[in-house]
Amino acid sequence: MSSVPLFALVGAGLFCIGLYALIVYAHLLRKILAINVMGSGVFLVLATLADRTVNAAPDPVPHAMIITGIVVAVATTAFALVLMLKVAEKTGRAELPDERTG
Amino acid sequence: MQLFNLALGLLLLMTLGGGIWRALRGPSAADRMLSVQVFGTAAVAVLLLLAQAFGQAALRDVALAFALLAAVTAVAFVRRAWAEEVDCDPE
Amino acid sequence: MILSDYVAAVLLLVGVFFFLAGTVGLVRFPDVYTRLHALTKSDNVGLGFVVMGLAVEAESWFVVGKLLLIWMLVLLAGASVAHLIARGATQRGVRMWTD
Amino acid sequence: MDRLTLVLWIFDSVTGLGLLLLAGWALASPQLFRGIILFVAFSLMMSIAWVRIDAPDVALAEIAIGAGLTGALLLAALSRLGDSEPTQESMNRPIERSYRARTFRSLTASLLAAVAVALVFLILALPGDSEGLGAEVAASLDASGVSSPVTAVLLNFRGYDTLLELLVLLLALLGVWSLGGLPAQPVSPAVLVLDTLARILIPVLLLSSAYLLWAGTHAPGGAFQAGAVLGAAGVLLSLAGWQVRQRYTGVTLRLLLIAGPSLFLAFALYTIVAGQSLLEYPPQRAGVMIVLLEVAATLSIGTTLAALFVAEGPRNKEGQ
Repeated sequence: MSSVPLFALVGAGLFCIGLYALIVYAHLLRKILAINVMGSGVFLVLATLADRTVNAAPDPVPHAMIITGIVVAVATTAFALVLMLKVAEKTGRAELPDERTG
Repeated sequence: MQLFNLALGLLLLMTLGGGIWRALRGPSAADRMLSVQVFGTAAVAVLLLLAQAFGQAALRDVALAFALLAAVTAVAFVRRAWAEEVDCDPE
Repeated sequence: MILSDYVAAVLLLVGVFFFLAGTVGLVRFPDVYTRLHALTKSDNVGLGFVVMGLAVEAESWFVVGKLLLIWMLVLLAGASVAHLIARGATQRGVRMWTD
Repeated sequence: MDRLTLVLWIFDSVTGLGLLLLAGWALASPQLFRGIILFVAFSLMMSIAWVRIDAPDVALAEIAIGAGLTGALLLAALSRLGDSEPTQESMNRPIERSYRARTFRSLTASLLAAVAVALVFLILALPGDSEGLGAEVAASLDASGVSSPVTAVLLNFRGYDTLLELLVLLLALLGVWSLGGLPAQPVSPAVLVLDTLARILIPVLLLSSAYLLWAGTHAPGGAFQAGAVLGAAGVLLSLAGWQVRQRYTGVTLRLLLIAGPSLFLAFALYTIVAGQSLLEYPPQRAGVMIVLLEVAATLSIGTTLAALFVAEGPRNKEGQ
């Protein structure tokens, strides 16, 4: 009932935006946000694939896997944030050391 | 009636744009928090309209969760964010 | 269309009008306090009208109850959060618009 | 019907475009606070997209976890970062303008544009319809003990996924604790309005959590959504400045944390000993077992998420 390919394309776009930000920005909080955006993109593609079924009801297995994925994402985000705070505490900056200077 | 509900939902989706514009523009932290307020009301209305249009009762539960969690997020903004942002930064 | 359809349509339209008015206020008003005032009040009223419009056409009393519960929650949370934001802004020295 | 399709198409396009713009703005925002606000708006928009892709279960999980808890976690981290960060400057360091940095950025951008184009072609090349596993799930739904297909997949057909997921959550918390946790945040002065709001909202959150747990057996909802709402209640308590009594943060806390995973492991052992394959419940008892598992999992998920938000190390008897 929905524009299925549209959201899959949005998902691909989100994945690439997130990956770009993950590579380009130095601040760790931004990197954590970027990973979350990438994850959302992957989930969108997965969910639209679940909606290709011939009969009306969407495939429940990818939906269950996405819910699992969302919970794992929040767990890793929480852990990554604590790691970031520890890095900031040790070095005074919430960034990974620059390879050219450090 | 279905078409009417969906068209109204689309209009409300556009009002979310106003909230996002305010979040982008600021200028103060308080202004940016208003966008969460907009989502907490307008998106709830969108979900309720969709629930009616498609006859999906489950979307009302989604709207209920939305209302509750938007409130918790807004409280988190007020209580945790204010140490951070410099208010009144010039436009 | 039967009578209840017309009643529901009018209520929904009024609700959406309040939402649009709130958004205009959010975008156009000069400082955070006036924006807060425009947004919170008219959006909560708007949601109230939308809920009433949907309740007219609801299939059971259980649904009506759930719709009202959602509206009550949004009212409660909206009012409290608006107070907290305004209070925080005052304490942080966001000045009011005077002209 | 035709006009209906058009309105839906516009609705979806606006949502999709909004998602892309919000993600871009959130990540490129010069101030981190603005970035987090936009990210929360992005997550809330995602839940509208989930509703449109026929995934109300995922929409519930996204709202409770993606928007609510992740947003609160990010904000708490940002406010803690404020203390250790010497100046605003280093956080909002302007992007380097050197020739080398610019070349690097444009190379990355063009490479990722190529990846995006390739992904788009792959997605469009997929067959428009597929059998999926929906039919098989529907065929064995009677034997699963619940009538909601997503819950059946999560707790019965792919129960091992859920077991491992509970362990991942627990491991994340153990990771935080073994890093020594974080210093407690200064308690802001109590605000009467917030206190009242918490007193009203927390019972409603608990009730909604129980409702979602109950609904999960036949409709969208279930242990994860219920657990996340429970966790949100804990987050709200902590934000309102309430503290858990010392005597509950010892054994009681640990028992709550491991209730879900250990019951799961016990059932896994039981099914193996009873001569079936891992987590293959006997059909006549599957319903009861799933409800027990869901209750335990909800408690554990909620407690773990709230503990991850508070993120202080565990306190021992000595009050350390």
